[in-house]
Amino acid sequence: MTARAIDPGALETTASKSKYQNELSMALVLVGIAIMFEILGWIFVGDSFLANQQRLSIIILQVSVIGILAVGVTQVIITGGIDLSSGSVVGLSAMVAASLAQSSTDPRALFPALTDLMPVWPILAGVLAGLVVGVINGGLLAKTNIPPFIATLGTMVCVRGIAKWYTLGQPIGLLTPEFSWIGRSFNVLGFPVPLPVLIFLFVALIFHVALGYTRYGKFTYAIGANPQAARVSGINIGSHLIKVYAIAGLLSGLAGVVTAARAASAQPTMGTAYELDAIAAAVIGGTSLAGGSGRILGTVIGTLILGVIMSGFTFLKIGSYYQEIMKGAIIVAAVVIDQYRRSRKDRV
Amino acid sequence: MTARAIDPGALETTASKSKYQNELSMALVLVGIAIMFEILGWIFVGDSFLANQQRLSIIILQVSVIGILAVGVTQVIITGGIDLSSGSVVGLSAMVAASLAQSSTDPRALFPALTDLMPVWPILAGVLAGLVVGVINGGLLAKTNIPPFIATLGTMVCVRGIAKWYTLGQPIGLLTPEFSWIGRSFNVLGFPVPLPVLIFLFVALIFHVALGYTRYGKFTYAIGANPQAARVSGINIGSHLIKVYAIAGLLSGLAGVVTAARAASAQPTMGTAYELDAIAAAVIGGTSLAGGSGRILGTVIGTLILGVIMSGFTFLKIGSYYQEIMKGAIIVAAVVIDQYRRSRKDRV
Amino acid sequence: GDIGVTIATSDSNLALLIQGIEAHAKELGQPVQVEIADGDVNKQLSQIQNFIAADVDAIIVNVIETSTSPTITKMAADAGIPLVYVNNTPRDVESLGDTAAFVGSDEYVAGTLQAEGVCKRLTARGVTGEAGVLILQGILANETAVLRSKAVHDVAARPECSFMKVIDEQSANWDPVKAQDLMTNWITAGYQPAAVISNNDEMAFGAINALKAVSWNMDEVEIAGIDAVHEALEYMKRGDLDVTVFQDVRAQGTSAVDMAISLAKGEKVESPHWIPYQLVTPENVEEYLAKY
Amino acid sequence: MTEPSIAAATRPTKITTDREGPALLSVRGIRKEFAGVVALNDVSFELRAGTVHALMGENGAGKSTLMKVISGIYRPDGGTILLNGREVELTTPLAALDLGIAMIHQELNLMAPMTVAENIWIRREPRNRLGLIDHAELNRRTAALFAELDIRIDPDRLVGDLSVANRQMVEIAKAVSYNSQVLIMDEPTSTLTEREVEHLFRIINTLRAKGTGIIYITHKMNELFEIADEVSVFRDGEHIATRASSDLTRDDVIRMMVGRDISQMFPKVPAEIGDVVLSVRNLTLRGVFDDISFDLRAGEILGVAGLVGAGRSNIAETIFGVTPATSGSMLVDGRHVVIDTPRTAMQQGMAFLTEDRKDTGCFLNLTIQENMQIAALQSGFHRNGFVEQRRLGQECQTLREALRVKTPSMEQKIVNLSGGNQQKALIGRWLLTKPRILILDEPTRGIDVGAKAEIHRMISSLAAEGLAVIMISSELPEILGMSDRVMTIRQGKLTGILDRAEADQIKIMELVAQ
Ligand SMILES: Nc1ncnc2c1ncn2[C@@H]1O[C@H](COP(=O)(O)OP(=O)(O)OP(=O)(O)O)[C@@H](O)[C@H]1O
Ligand SMILES: Nc1ncnc2c1ncn2[C@@H]1O[C@H](COP(=O)(O)OP(=O)(O)OP(=O)(O)O)[C@@H](O)[C@H]1O
Ligand SMILES: O[C@@H]1[C@@H](O)[C@H](O)OC[C@H]1O
Ligand SMILES: [Mg+2]
Ligand SMILES: [Mg+2]
Repeated sequence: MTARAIDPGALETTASKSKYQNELSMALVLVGIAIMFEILGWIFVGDSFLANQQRLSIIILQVSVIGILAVGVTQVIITGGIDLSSGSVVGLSAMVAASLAQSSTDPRALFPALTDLMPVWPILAGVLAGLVVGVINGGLLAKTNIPPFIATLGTMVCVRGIAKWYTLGQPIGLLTPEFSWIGRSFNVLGFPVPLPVLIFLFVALIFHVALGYTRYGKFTYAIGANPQAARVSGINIGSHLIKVYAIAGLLSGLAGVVTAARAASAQPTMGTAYELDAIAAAVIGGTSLAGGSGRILGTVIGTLILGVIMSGFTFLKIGSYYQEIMKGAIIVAAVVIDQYRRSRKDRV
Repeated sequence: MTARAIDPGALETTASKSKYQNELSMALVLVGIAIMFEILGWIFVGDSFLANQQRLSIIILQVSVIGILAVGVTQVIITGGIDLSSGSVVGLSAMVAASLAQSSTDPRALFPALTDLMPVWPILAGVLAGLVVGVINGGLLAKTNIPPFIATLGTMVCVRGIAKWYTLGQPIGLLTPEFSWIGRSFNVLGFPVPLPVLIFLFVALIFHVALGYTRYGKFTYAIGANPQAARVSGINIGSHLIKVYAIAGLLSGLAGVVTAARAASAQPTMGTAYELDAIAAAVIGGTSLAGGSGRILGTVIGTLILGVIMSGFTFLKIGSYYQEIMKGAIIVAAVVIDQYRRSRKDRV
Repeated sequence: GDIGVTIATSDSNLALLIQGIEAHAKELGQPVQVEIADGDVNKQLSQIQNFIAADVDAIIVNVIETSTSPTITKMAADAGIPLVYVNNTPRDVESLGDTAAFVGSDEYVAGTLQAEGVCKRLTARGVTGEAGVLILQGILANETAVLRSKAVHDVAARPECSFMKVIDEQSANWDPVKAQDLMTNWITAGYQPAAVISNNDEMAFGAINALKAVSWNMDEVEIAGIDAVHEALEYMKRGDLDVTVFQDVRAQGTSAVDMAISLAKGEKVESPHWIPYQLVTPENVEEYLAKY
Repeated sequence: MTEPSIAAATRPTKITTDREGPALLSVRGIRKEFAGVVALNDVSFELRAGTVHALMGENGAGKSTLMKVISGIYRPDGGTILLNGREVELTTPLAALDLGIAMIHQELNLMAPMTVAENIWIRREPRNRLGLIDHAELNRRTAALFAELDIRIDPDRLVGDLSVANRQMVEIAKAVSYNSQVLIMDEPTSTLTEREVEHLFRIINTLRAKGTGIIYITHKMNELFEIADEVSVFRDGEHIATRASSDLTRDDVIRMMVGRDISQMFPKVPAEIGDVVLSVRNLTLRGVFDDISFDLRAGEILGVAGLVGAGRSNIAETIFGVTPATSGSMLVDGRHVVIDTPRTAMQQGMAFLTEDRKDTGCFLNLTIQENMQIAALQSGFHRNGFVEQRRLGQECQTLREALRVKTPSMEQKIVNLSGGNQQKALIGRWLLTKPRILILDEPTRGIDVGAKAEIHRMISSLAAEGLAVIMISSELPEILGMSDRVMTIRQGKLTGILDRAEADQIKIMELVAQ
């Protein structure tokens, strides 16, 4: 009925093209950073940054734990919340899992009767520990009116305390080889791919689908976009938040299990400050802290950007103080460049 | 002219009575926690928690640095933003200040030509360092479109790197007594009051007035309440944000100076994770992370709650792992109780 | 009354220190109150002030930053409360006065023992050409990390060990996972180290994990740590770890309690009181395992 | 059919002004494009001092966009703006305000956590000698302004606690307080009832007499002839014509807007009234409304009339479980039901279009598709948790066409739609749930005449199929045209239920006024 009837077909394609436009823009930033390291590599180290199979897999490996957390926290942020407890949960679930994964060669095992268990038990226990914390977070938000920042700050402090109390500050080592196997590499199409990387990508895939194609996902976005409207549309916000935080907790638990397996040991301080990196990965990847927007694909790219930055500096043999200074600057620059690209696109 | 015209006189009084109602509610929570420690003290330690002058001043002293940061971050949060860099700025400005406050008795002074300076120079330098970081934060937000979380996360990492790089990780000690004087106590009406406490309360007073009674304050609330409305009302959001973040940076710088003076030395890691405590103090005190609401008085009460919790557990001789566990729980409980009290009041 | 104890942070080594203090105090029937400062100088100062407010008999401090010790010494002296520093050397160790004391071990010695151990083993293996050494450092702001690393450099500068060349050194913040990532990055950067010398055991574990993940031949690389924690001894028995140094933190804790009680009674104590480090290698590992 | 106007008699007669006066504001060749949409194409028009210039056009015609360009919110892609004959650069809202251009926005633009006085005087607060804000003076000024405008709102109340209508009055007062030469009003009356409209017109007349040039956007035809001196009509981003309002008839305007005739305004299809589906018994929300009882039958449209603040929206919210009742009961199909959340209401087959599309309606940052489908997902369109996107997409597409939502794609964010089009999408959201009881709170708020007729036809034919409808409206013609029965509310009390035959303006006004 409008005078300027625009060919709907043509427009639909613009729309579907633009659906992943933000992610594409961020991916370009990722590639840009990688190329920068490649060039600097040839100039200063005389070596290629990217043409090294092993390095590529390490880039992902070293951020796979952050990535698993980030997948969880992305969902939380989409609801308009935040999860500060994920780093502490890594510590707790690493401890819990490790305590059930000790090998009987350790004469001082924490639970001497529970050594040499099949890895499924420690894995389950670790994940469950995370789930419990997540349910508490979600329950606090559903039943009371406190801000997510405070609820998860509280559990963050509390859970770290429990992790330390569990063994009175002692680390747990000497885990069974079956358990530490989770941290090892496998051959995928001739490439050695570490299992943590596969776990991360698998988790990302699942929640990419869950957010984009299920009711769970649609409700998650709706709550973040406008909680009042969501309620009037019939969504039970409380019970949905419990689900979202439970999933985030569960994933943090999984991250803890992976951490313990990789290190073949657990310390109660494991995962300290990981929550910030995870949140950063999500936000770099385009998730808005205001809630209602964000996608797992973006978070994966954000995670990879962190990974490339970390590996790149070590590769360039830059002193650690400079590394820190530049890491901060690059995080900001990545997002600034991305925003700039997008706003230019808007104008066209 | 509305159908339910209510006697305007009655409304006036309700409004003015309720102006500090939230703060009152939180103050009651603070008193409640203190009384709880008092009672537990008599039962388990056989001693009074509150009737100890020294302890009362320590309660505030130990959180005065957090408190100074919290005054700054409260303003940032009211604009709808966040400042993660404040803890790192404490580290940097402590280092900068200390480097200009060394006494000539140190044969290894960082700037041998600049020893035994009058304290005004290190103080200015430290505060200025904070101001610069604040202006960078604000400038990033004004000129680009990146989220405050990312901008200040970037400076947080970067500034910490600079603090370490400044002396290649070395601490700075042997400061002049004139400088460390800032960390000492003074007699106020017969009570020994530490100067950091006075600085904190003075800063709080200034910004209580600035937020409540100046255009600076009104703009700050307006931007956080509805940036779109603020913009169409003619407020230059960019330039105002620069001011707010600059002030937050300046206060972080001041907090760094106080920290260095208290310890009579500076380490680049000083202030690590203080930003979280500062944000917690603000949020416990009723500042909403959604922006547009919050008051310095509330933040002062929030800060004191943190102080009482910290001292209380030590006083009760509770093991440090339990302390951590309970600290998390009490932070949550304090806010839950407060919310509950408020919602009951609403209903009446 | 009580003895107030403040410990720099919570890590496995310091947890043993706490155990040493608590166990010995219990034996003596001496009440202690242990606080952990989480690496925060401000917090440590506040804990000490809280102890002073509670009027404890003595204070034991595992100082976070050696440079803050003059402030702490003065605070305790002003309040007339005896003070014992433990483990980390205070900056004013030479001028603590009569009511304060220090017990600990010399970090530089730890690094020296460790590096000498590596040097000896490499020599014994007949390595003569250039032997690349990677150093995994702790938190660089800690004097502990700085002194231990410096000692490694100094040993490598000795004529008999001059074949050891430090090819890179970076901080992994005492964190095994960070160490693991760092080591992996080093491997992909093409380093072929003859030795990886770590400021503590836990980071050495990270290096071992990284090397094993790429099936490195562990016989061709010397891995050295410090602390001789229980797990380290197990790693050593398996042939993964080659050198570590036993830091007798429990003994430090025991002595700290004894010294605090003596000071509180007004007695004089010997300060600084050094608890010696001991080199641990596969040859004598069983002896240390027996301690656990 | 002429639109009845109850208040016309009491309104001051229109002040005629010199049509040939010099242009206060002229807009030349303005162009504005958004990704994929040309919102304004070579638009020119002139505003004379001391006149009211109405802008008319279908939803999405570009009216608000043009106003945002004039008030410095959007930068045009081309064209010039002249104020008093001089070209001006309107780069920021501040620049526009400084030049004497103020605007009342279509969507409320207030700072909810701040007081009424703070909202009005932001950036212009009175200060004392110390440079501190003089709150007493602030309230005094507000009181003076309110006295002048005859508005009665406590200056110290938080805006967030005001009803939508009162917020709108605050917006109006704020815009007036700038004493600007040009005052833009973008659908100021869409949330007001007749009384406030009348009140607003008094204000407008005063301003016009003072020489202020007023741009007035509305979808309400009768207002046009009461208040406007000139009318400009827009269609699809283009300026179609400008005429003196006295030279125009209602049908002329519609023809220019829509490009065709619209004959029937309220095509109420007589429907067969069936059984009682909803019985409300003594429903009370303490302090807000008391003792509301009525029956609603299948096929019936129950109009709800009342003054602003009478509590109509509150009653609807309680029926739908948004704010559970403090006492009273409800029966659906004769069975007692407990409705304490919107979810439970939806399980009883209810649907509820809220009054405030920004606060409780739209998910502004989500797409139109997502906005429309969200409620339907509660009851269907999913298999094992997976959304049946294809089927849902098709249904949404059908509704979008039926409701004439003007958008290039369903994947657009709803925030990019014009206000009226957002409203249509929200109606679509609830129709998609296939409700048995549909509660509509100001359903055609901000909707253009053409689409309004369409929506009325749709509601009417759904009722004919057995849907029971509760329709709250502040537009009496809509109430009278659409309702089978009219329920009147005054100060939280039910004052009467009139049959279609006995309902007329006078009776209704008697029942709603105190
Ligand atoms: N920010 C934006 N991004 C994309 N498109 C936009 C944006 N703002 C407006 N539009 C489009 O521009 C056109 C004109 O919108 P505008 O809001 O000016 O209409 P309107 O005439 O005010 O309609 P209504 O009567 O419904 O308020 C619409 O098609 C709308 O979708
Ligand atoms: N959250 C609230 N706090 C205080 N008063 C409120 C609140 N919500 C509504 N009210 C008041 O309750 C009364 C009824 O409001 P309601 O919106 O239901 O009226 P209405 O008849 O629908 O009028 P309108 O035509 O404006 O929608 C109004 O006086 C309003 O100010
Ligand atoms: O293991 C380290 C220990 O050797 C040192 O004394 O303090 C820091 C610890 O992490
Ligand atoms: Mg409009
Ligand atoms: Mg209403």
